[in-house]
Amino acid sequence: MNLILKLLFLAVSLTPALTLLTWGDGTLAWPLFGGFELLFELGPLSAFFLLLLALGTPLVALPMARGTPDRAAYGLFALLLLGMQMLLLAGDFLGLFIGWEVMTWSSYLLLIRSTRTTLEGAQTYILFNLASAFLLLAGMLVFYSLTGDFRIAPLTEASAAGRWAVFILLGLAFLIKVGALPLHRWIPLGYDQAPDLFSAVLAGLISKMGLYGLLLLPTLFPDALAGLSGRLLNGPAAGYGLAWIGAITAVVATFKAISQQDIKRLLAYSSIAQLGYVVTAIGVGSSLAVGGAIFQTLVHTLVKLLLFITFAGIVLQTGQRRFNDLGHLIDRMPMAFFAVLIGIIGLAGMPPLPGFAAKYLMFVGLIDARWLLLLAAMMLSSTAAFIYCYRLIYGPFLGHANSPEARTATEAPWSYLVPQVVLMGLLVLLGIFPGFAIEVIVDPVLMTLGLTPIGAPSWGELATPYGGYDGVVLMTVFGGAFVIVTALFWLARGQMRRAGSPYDLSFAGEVPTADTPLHYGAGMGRELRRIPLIGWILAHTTAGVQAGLTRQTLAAAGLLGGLYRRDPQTWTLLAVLVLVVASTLLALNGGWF
Amino acid sequence: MEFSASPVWFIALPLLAAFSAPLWTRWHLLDHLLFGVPLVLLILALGLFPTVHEAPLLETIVIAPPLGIHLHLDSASLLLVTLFCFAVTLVAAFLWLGATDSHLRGRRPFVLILLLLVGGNGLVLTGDLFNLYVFLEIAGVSAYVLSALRDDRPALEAGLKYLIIGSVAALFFLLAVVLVYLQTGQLNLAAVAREFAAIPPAMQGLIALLMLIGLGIKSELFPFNFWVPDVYRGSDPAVTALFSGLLVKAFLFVLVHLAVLIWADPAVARVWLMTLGALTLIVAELAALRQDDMRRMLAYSSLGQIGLIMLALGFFSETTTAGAFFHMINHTLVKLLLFLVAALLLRRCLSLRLEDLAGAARVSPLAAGLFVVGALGVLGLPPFGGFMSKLWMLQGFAEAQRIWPIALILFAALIEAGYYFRWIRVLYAPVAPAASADTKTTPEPWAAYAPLLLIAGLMLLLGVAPFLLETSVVEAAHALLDRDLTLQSVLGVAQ
Amino acid sequence: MLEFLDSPSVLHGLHTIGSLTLFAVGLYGLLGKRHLLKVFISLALMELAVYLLFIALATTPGETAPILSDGLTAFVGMADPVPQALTLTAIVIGMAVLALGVSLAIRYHRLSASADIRTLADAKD
Amino acid sequence: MHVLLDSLAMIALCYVMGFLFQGFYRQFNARLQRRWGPSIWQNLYDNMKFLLKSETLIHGPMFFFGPMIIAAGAITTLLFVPFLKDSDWLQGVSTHGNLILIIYLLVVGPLGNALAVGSSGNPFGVMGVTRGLTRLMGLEVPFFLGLALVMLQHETTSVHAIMAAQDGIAHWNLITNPIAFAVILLPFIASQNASPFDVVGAPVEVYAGPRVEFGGRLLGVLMTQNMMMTIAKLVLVVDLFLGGASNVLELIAKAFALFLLTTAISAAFPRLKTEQTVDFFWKVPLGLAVLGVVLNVWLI
Repeated sequence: MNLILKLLFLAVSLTPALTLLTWGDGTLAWPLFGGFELLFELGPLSAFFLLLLALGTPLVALPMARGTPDRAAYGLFALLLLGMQMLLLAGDFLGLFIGWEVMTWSSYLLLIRSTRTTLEGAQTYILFNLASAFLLLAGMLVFYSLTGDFRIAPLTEASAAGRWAVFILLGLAFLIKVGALPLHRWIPLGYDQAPDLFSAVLAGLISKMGLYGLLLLPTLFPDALAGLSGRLLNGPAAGYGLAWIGAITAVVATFKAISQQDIKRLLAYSSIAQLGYVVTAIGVGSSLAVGGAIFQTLVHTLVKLLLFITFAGIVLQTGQRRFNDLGHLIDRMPMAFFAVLIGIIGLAGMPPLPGFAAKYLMFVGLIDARWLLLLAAMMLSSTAAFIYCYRLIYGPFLGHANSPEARTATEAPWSYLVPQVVLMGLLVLLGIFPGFAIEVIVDPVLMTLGLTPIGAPSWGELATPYGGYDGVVLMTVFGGAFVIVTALFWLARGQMRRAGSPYDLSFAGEVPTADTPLHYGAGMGRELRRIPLIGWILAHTTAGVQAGLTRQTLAAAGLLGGLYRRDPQTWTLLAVLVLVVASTLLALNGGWF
Repeated sequence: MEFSASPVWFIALPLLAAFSAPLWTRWHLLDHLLFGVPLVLLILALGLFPTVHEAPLLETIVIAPPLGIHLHLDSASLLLVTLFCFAVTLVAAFLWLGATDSHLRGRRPFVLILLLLVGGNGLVLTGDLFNLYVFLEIAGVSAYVLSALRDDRPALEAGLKYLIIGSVAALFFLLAVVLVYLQTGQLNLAAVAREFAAIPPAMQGLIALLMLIGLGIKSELFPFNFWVPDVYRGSDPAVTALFSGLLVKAFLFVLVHLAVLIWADPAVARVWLMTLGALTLIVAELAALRQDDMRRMLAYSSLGQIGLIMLALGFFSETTTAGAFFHMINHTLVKLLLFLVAALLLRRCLSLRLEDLAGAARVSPLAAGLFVVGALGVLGLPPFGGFMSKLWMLQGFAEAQRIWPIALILFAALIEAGYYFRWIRVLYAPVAPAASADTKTTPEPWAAYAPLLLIAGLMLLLGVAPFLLETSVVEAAHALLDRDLTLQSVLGVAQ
Repeated sequence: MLEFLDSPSVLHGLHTIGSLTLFAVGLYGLLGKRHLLKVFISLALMELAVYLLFIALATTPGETAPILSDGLTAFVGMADPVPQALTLTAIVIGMAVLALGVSLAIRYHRLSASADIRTLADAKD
Repeated sequence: MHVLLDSLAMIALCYVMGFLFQGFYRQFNARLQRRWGPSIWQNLYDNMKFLLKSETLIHGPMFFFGPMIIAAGAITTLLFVPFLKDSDWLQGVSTHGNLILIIYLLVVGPLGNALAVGSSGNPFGVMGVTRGLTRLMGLEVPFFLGLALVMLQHETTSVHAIMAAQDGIAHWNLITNPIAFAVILLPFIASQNASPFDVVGAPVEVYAGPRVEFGGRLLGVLMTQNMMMTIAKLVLVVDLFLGGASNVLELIAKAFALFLLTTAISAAFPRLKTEQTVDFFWKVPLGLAVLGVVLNVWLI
């Protein structure tokens, strides 16, 4: 029985792949009311995001299916998949919204299955997401009032005010979903408190739906948003604001990530920052930048799935999730170490992994648009990201084991390892063949958006008008150099001796013991506060604003609730008063009013 | 005798059944009949749809209108009658199948619930102003007693409060009826409508105000709805389900029906009704944020939904009105579901306070799951029917380029989400449920869940296939809004 | 001397003033009195005022009862029967509600030893 | 075959230039401080001595692979930098790369080594790594922005194309785009790990530096890559701002001139703390860069 249930669950997790493979060119219509119908079709843009789903869901489902089956979670996961697929396949806003909402509430119900969720976390998650959904609804209703149709189609006829209204409403809706500042607070809370594996879905897949929405904006406002309000320098003026939102998000979230003490919170903030790049690139709107955005979306999905699944494995094995409580797992969980290593190289956007290709396209796009200040902000964020990437690998894997669980942990079960291996393989392959990704994955999407495809002379090569690089050569040279240097080192005379104890260190002339605090996991990054800009960023948070807003709303609620007295005489008095006042007014005006 | 499908059965049959209750008691048929009578009426109503589709059915009693009294069954009233019969059927099934507390079994509730049905049906069917008053009192009296049925202190408090404020409302309405008669010499709605414009404006205003306040109290609009949380709190959840699902809808319909017929100038009526609707919506939703008792919370939420329906009905556009009718149906389903779940939870956890329900999902997972379904439905989240009706109304506003109601409705929905999800989170809190919860009480029989599951299924069905109801809802909106058509069908002449 | 009282406008005016006074007294009692029975009496007073107003304004002096009998074959100079019928109905309904209210109040008094409307208001959850 | 020979030649040239330049640096500093200083070959001797040590202490496999990664990174980097223009030689694989790639490659090796430092379990080493990353964050922003000005000016990221465009001394980017050069100069010094930004691995603070645990042959590898990396960066700046070089002698001359300039600046200023470094970079060079952006992009 359990086995059948699990198999069924795994089969469900394969549905995105099936949809992607079998859908073809057909459209599916479902009538609603008043002549409206839901229209489902598969365009290249949807196909790209469906591909992400198809990749991600089985890999998360595999470890989820471990242990005693959690029926409710399986059911909700199936609903979540249904919602996301509906959202992607929808050819009109109605279907998009329905899918969006199903996704929202099913993910909420999955979220609160964790024992870690607090009331605040759960409420923040659902209210931000519903605010996003309702903004989307408002935007599509304004769109409807302008065009008389819910089909997703270019909005060219409408007045400037109407188009700005649609742009801002939809833009806000999707920005909340990707967690742009200052609307991001649900992400660290949600990713942190969600069940460990579900965090992978949240960060890897659900957040991408916001990007899907943002990529619809160029569809609605053709000429890459430039149709909205002309151009600024070499890019669309409307996108400039969007780009700065993305850049500021990236910078602030990166510093926030550095200062986190909890692995999942750090990953959450890094997700915000990474998606900030994408937002910036979408704002730039040129084919290079949007290509970079799509590439980054792909890479970020793979990387975040990899990291969250790996850390879910670590939490499973050790029960610890803070940098301070782990350490030196490299010997005990070498597979996890490699997974995280590959993950952070992809996250930091370093060559030779594909994160670099994405960053390269985005940088070149910014130079092409002549938006250099944005480029500086992106650069700041992506170099600062090195610090948290280093924390991610140092805290759990290097240094000294800091808790009994970390000293005795063993490698995660195979259902966690298989996704790790698959994802690592995909990342390395994409790194070697960036041209393949451009040609096969990115270009069709660009063409749907009405942009010139980037193209690639060969699968290994990434080529832009500004120059490019060859992934195969890069990998060969680096690998070759590494092999040769290592071989020379081995072949040369001499012997190596492993230190007798982990405390055999050069330690300021003393001999450290087991009691000496040697793990530098928690404090790392703390000294950054002394830098004025970072100190300022880290000292400020939107939690106060949110708490204040909640307080004010509750106060208003209390005030209005106070109107509801419990005394029948007061009720009567009020009715009589209304009657008297209104009829006096009527009499004075001698008529209806 | 040849059976004729006449609207009078909707009133006569439950009335007969109620008055011959001693007979049924002796034959042990109360449960069956409480379920059977509305079921028969439901089937009858469904069967009448094709007929009414052609032309409204008029059942005149003794003399033809405007002199005689008559029942007027058009698409709008048929839709509501169907809804009421369905609601009563479901509640009856719940009372029958779930091992309900003793005070909800037996003759008294049997009579009262059927009388409530009589009142509701009469309110929407009648074409006569004084009959309206009579049915208002029938519905009122049965509701007062139903509130107090449990016969303990909170229930009696609720019943008394309801009785006092209800009498005041009836008084206001009666005064309005008297004034109308004195001014026009007519009581037939259509005839009154025809001659209302001839009354002096100040008197018109006074009459309209009196009706608005009288019916406003009954249909729970904002400055007159302060009694609602108290009464809902004191009554049994199963009974409250009927108040929220049946009674309020009837009064709302009457209010709008009168407004359309009498208030010749829709622009003025629109301002009044939409303002009241908007106020009701926003005040109730905000006030609900801080409620710690599930019945009170549901009461406020119900108020909010009433405000929403009023807002859409008061716009007097065919699209929003159709949406509002659809929303009435959905809201009735949802509130039945939620109140019946509350009844189950109350029996299980012995309290409906927030802190006592923490972790209740462990004890009764199905009830908690159904609460989630209900919450999603009431919030208007797909794939449940509530979304489609909300969308319908919103689309009506968007069509008319009215943005502020859209913003208001969405804002209110967000606040509503704020408290519903708080309750969901509490139900699923990872703590052991309160000690009182899991002891002694035996789990409910599965049959108790059958009506609830049926409702959930219907909600899903309406959400997935809203076109099933499209014709009837649109026709209902048409019938409600088209004043001339009503006048013509009753009086035989166009206004 | 008092014939002018028989003119319909004066008579109607007097009736109106009278019933409005009655209504006001009832309203005062409803809003100001604390005992449940007094509240119900006030409600009854207000209802009464409405009935009075109805009957009074619907008839004019000199009209006869609307019954066709030996000499009377047409409805001429007769009072409008409708208000009276309606008022009768309304009185019955009002009585029923009043009786129900009083019985509820008595039960409430038995349970809580109080017939004060304020204790209703102070009820806690 | 050609590529292999060419690569070997580049590595060799870098190595030789590296220890000579470093030797000169030590001499130069010593003279400024009125000391005799070591011989100009001293770095070669030191390096050979380290590489030929018989025994090396390691802390786990990652500790061993770190220096290998950083050496591989250094070699990769220098192979992507074209040493000469208009020549088949000393090109490495630079036609397959671009400027942004090189900037990122400069970081790959050090991050690999940071794993080794972490693996050693010495908190002071990790502290050094953090400081290094912090400094990197500070310097990279103005550095990259300055280079972006150049890339914008030539509308390409290819070092070859930028070099080819500077066909006479009047077209050197140093002349045509002096602000960009001024912007990158100080960050460049910091990226060379030279005074006054050398708190990370400063000689007297070795106990808090990334190299604290390394010894023997591993330290030799680290030293080797450091010398090669220094030259690769110098050559890169020569390519970008001084018009590149047509032959080896010109290359050495230009690189030496640049080296002299940076050494002089290094010698003149006292050392800054890490956070001071970052703050300084975000105020002065970045401010200058923003000025450059405004001039280049908005006004012209």
